[in-house]
Amino acid sequence: MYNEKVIEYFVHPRNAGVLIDADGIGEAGSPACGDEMKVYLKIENDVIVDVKFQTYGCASAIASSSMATEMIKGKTIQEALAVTNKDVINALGGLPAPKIHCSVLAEQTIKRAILDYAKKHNITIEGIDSKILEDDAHDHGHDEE
Amino acid sequence: MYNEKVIEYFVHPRNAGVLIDADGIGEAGSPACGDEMKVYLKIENDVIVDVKFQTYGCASAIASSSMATEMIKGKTIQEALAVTNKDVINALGGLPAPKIHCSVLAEQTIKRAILDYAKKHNITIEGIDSKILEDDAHDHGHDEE
Amino acid sequence: MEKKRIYMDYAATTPIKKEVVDAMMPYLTEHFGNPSSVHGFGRDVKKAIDESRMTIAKAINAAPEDIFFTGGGSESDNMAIKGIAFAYKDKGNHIITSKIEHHAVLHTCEYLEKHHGFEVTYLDVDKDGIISLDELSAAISDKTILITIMQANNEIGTVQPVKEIAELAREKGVFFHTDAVQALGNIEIDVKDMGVDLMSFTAHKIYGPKGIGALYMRKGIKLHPLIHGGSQERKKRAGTENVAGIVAFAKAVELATKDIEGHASRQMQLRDHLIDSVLSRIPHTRLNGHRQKRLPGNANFCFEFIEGESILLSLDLLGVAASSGSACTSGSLDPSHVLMALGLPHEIAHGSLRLTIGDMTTKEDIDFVVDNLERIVIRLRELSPLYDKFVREESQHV
Amino acid sequence: MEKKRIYMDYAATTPIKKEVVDAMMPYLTEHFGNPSSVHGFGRDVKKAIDESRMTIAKAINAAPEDIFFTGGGSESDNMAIKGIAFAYKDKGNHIITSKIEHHAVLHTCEYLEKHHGFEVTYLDVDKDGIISLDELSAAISDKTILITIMQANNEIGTVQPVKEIAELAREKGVFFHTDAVQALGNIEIDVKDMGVDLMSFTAHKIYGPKGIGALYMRKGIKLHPLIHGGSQERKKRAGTENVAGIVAFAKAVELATKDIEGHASRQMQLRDHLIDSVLSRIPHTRLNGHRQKRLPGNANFCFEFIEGESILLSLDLLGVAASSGSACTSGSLDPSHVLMALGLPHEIAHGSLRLTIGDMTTKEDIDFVVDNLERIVIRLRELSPLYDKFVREESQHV
Ligand SMILES: Cc1ncc(COP(=O)(O)O)c(C=O)c1O
Ligand SMILES: Cc1ncc(COP(=O)(O)O)c(C=O)c1O
Repeated sequence: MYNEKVIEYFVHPRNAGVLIDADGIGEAGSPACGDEMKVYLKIENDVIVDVKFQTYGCASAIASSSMATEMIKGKTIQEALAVTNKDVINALGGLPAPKIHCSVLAEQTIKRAILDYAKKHNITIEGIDSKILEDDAHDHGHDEE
Repeated sequence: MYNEKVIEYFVHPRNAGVLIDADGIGEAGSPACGDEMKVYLKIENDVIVDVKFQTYGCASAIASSSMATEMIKGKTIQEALAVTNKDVINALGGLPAPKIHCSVLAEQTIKRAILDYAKKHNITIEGIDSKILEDDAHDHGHDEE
Repeated sequence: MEKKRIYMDYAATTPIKKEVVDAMMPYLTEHFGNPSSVHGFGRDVKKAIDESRMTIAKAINAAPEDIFFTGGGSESDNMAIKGIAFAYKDKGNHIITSKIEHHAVLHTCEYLEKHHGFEVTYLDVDKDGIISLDELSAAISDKTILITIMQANNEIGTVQPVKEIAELAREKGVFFHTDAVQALGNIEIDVKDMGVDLMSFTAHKIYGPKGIGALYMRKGIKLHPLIHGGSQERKKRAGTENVAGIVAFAKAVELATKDIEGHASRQMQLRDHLIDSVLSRIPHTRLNGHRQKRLPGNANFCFEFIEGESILLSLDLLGVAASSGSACTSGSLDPSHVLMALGLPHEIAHGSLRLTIGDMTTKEDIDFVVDNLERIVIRLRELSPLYDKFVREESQHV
Repeated sequence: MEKKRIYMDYAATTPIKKEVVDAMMPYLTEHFGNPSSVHGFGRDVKKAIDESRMTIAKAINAAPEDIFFTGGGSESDNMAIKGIAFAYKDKGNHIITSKIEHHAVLHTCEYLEKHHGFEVTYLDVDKDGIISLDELSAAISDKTILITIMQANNEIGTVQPVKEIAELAREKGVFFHTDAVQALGNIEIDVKDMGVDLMSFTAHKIYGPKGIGALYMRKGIKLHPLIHGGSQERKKRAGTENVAGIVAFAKAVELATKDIEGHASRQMQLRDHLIDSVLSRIPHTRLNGHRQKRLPGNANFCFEFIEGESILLSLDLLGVAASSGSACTSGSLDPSHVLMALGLPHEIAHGSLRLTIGDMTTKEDIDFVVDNLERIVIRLRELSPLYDKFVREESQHV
């Protein structure tokens, strides 16, 4: 079902935890949908110097958020914004089809955290696709009969 | 499917053949239905001194006619008329349910042969159930869907 | 890390017992004939089918000719429900079922509703997953032709009052079908005493192979076959018989029903040990389903603040097989319809874990699982923003 | 009397090859998980199913996702015909089939006609059992949604022009299903080249086990499932998969399709020897079905003046397994619908005998059977009043 990399990031997640003095916090998903993520950013001079995450969800949600936070750590905000869910999937060596939304959720949570930072610091940031921030990573479509 | 007695009478039928100088001949069944029997009687002083049969049909048809002829050989006409298809079945040690009609056919053929003898010799014989002589041993009912 | 192979998913399927494999082997090798053939190769296997039918009939106090072999529990459910629906639609177009049925029942009812003009009542269940006889009684109308309510639930193990349902159905002149797939071997089944009209079974839940099942159908019921064709199974289910499967099924039934009480009490002891350990050692945990009226081998928990699949995978990495009603395991988003029918909020239902015990389970297995489960739940809660929030709110109250 | 065991009823069912049993054994023992389970026990067997699906798909040039496993050929036929009928009834209610189909097709069509408002055209066949493309073409109307005509007949072995039928169906926008149960392994099957939409298969005719089959269904067709329930088989066929059966089926397909030409030519040689010997040595005998366009292993005769079951039993007593289209074997009175469709009079049809050859058949077997068959026919004719009458009439003419 999952490849070894996903399992590794699920079993030994990088950046798990909380940043009490976070400059930006993002949240996405909902308990009702079975996954919720929270990302904490510490930003200095446009660079993400520290990042932590908390995830309620399945193994791929945990692995995705762990991988995504690892990918943006030490990056500038612009570099971080360029990280897409596809990049996360690739970095994880692939996700099963029904789990793709976990990577979308990770991207979304990070973008929301950056937006939160921007808002709090009155900064305008180019390149945040507001759609990504609004849409829910889930679509509650139903299976065909 | 068949017991050993039926098989024995199928493999080594008693009284198979034709009587050229028969006093009475009976036929029942039809090729279209898959079984036809013919019985030849030699009768002296009301006693069946010889009997032969020919059968086109399945193993139980052959066994039934063989057994039935054996049961009436040496018997008086009245005794022969008393032999029913149930007697034939019992003598054979039983027949599978879908094969019961073979024994009915055997009884019928014999009765028709006796009737033929009676007609030819202008004798009235009590106790021949005319219904048995008219009905076909088969009912062409169809299976439920 | 010690890697074991501990199977705690007996409700999903069971290993095949050696006696069962041994019984079926001759029918995969020398005894290969078609039971419909009149020659010796065919008569051979016909006899094996007849004997198997008798064994199974005897185990549930049915007549052999009331047992119809099928390709499994789902087919039996479909055969019963569609077969009755189509055959008796002139009598009425209403079917009653419950919200916690297996999908083989539920989706069949939905299909008849959507495409064949039937109306279906889906009965609610109480917080333990048990239907209300009053609600059932009230739901029966002139148009009702069939009640289909499972004997025991596959997820939460809850056992329904089938005998009472059967009585009600008989009074009102309505057919009663029950899915007994999970009940067979765990609960004494006597079709006459229970008074059911149709009952579904499958072999692979009682240490038999997959792809073979049966429908019990009381004499006098004339359903439309699901599979038309040859005259096998008294013209009610066509297709060359799965002879090896049938023989295996009979052997499995024989083994599973020869000491149900002993089996059940041994399972219950293990299960209660499991339930008690989990509930006492892992906080914020609830047991799903009725505490007493449940299958002897079933335990189903919800662990708050975490999601079921991640527990499942954590156990799997240790070699422990379990199951979850969380949506994540099925690729859809809604958690199990059974847990939802209990009235659980989504976020609780997502944290479910089913551990089911079988003939090969030992107390050591359970202790190993509980030890690890405790650690796993702690770890996942540490990762969870929901737990973090809960703890912080708690500490504010203090 | 020498008692042998000579099996000449391969069209009824086949022995399971050792490689096939070996392939399935692990899935009856250690690999017992439920393929729907996410844990290791389940992933194991899921993989085996995926691989089996690929093997079968490759053998008939289909995509793996177009293969749906079923409980056998009858279920596949029912699934295809009822599934299309119910799903497309808004488009039309007319189905075309032939008079010589297997009962799994014929009785399904009759059922839809009788109970679900469908109209069915049953095409005639010529004296060799082949349908007319012109008659088929003429039968297609605006209301026609499905043509179901078998690729090869199980009784007389006749092969239909499926490619031409498929072309016609495509032109007219009608679905085409073909029952290829008897064709698989005997005739090269390439679903793309043939252009069929749906195709039925079963394992037990190609040295696999009973109770497992498949339906090929081209992408884009949305039939109503026959068995609703879980999401197995892409939601088209619910029920826990018969894993061991599936693996065995794949192995059987692999073996049966790796050298179809060689297999067929070997069978044909034996079959022709059988046909030639019987026709030359036993007078008043006819071959049923087309002399060339027939399955490589099929021979079907009518022996005048005698009845089929008595021939069958006589052979059985020698240890030879054969089959007959005589009514007597089935408990009904009408002989086989296939023989009747050829235009044979009842009394001729009652004298039919089918001998089918398979991978284990030798020339010695055939010679033994023909020698004895000759003797048996002579003996039964000596008992027959019909033969007696014929001989006496003949002698009068001389
Ligand atoms: C042509 C044909 N179709 C369908 C079937 C039915 O297959 P099964 O017995 O696997 O249901 C058979 C054989 O029994 C057959 O010969
Ligand atoms: C209650 C219940 N009904 C029906 C089924 C379906 O049985 P099968 O998988 O044999 O089709 C199952 C298990 O899968 C079950 O637990």
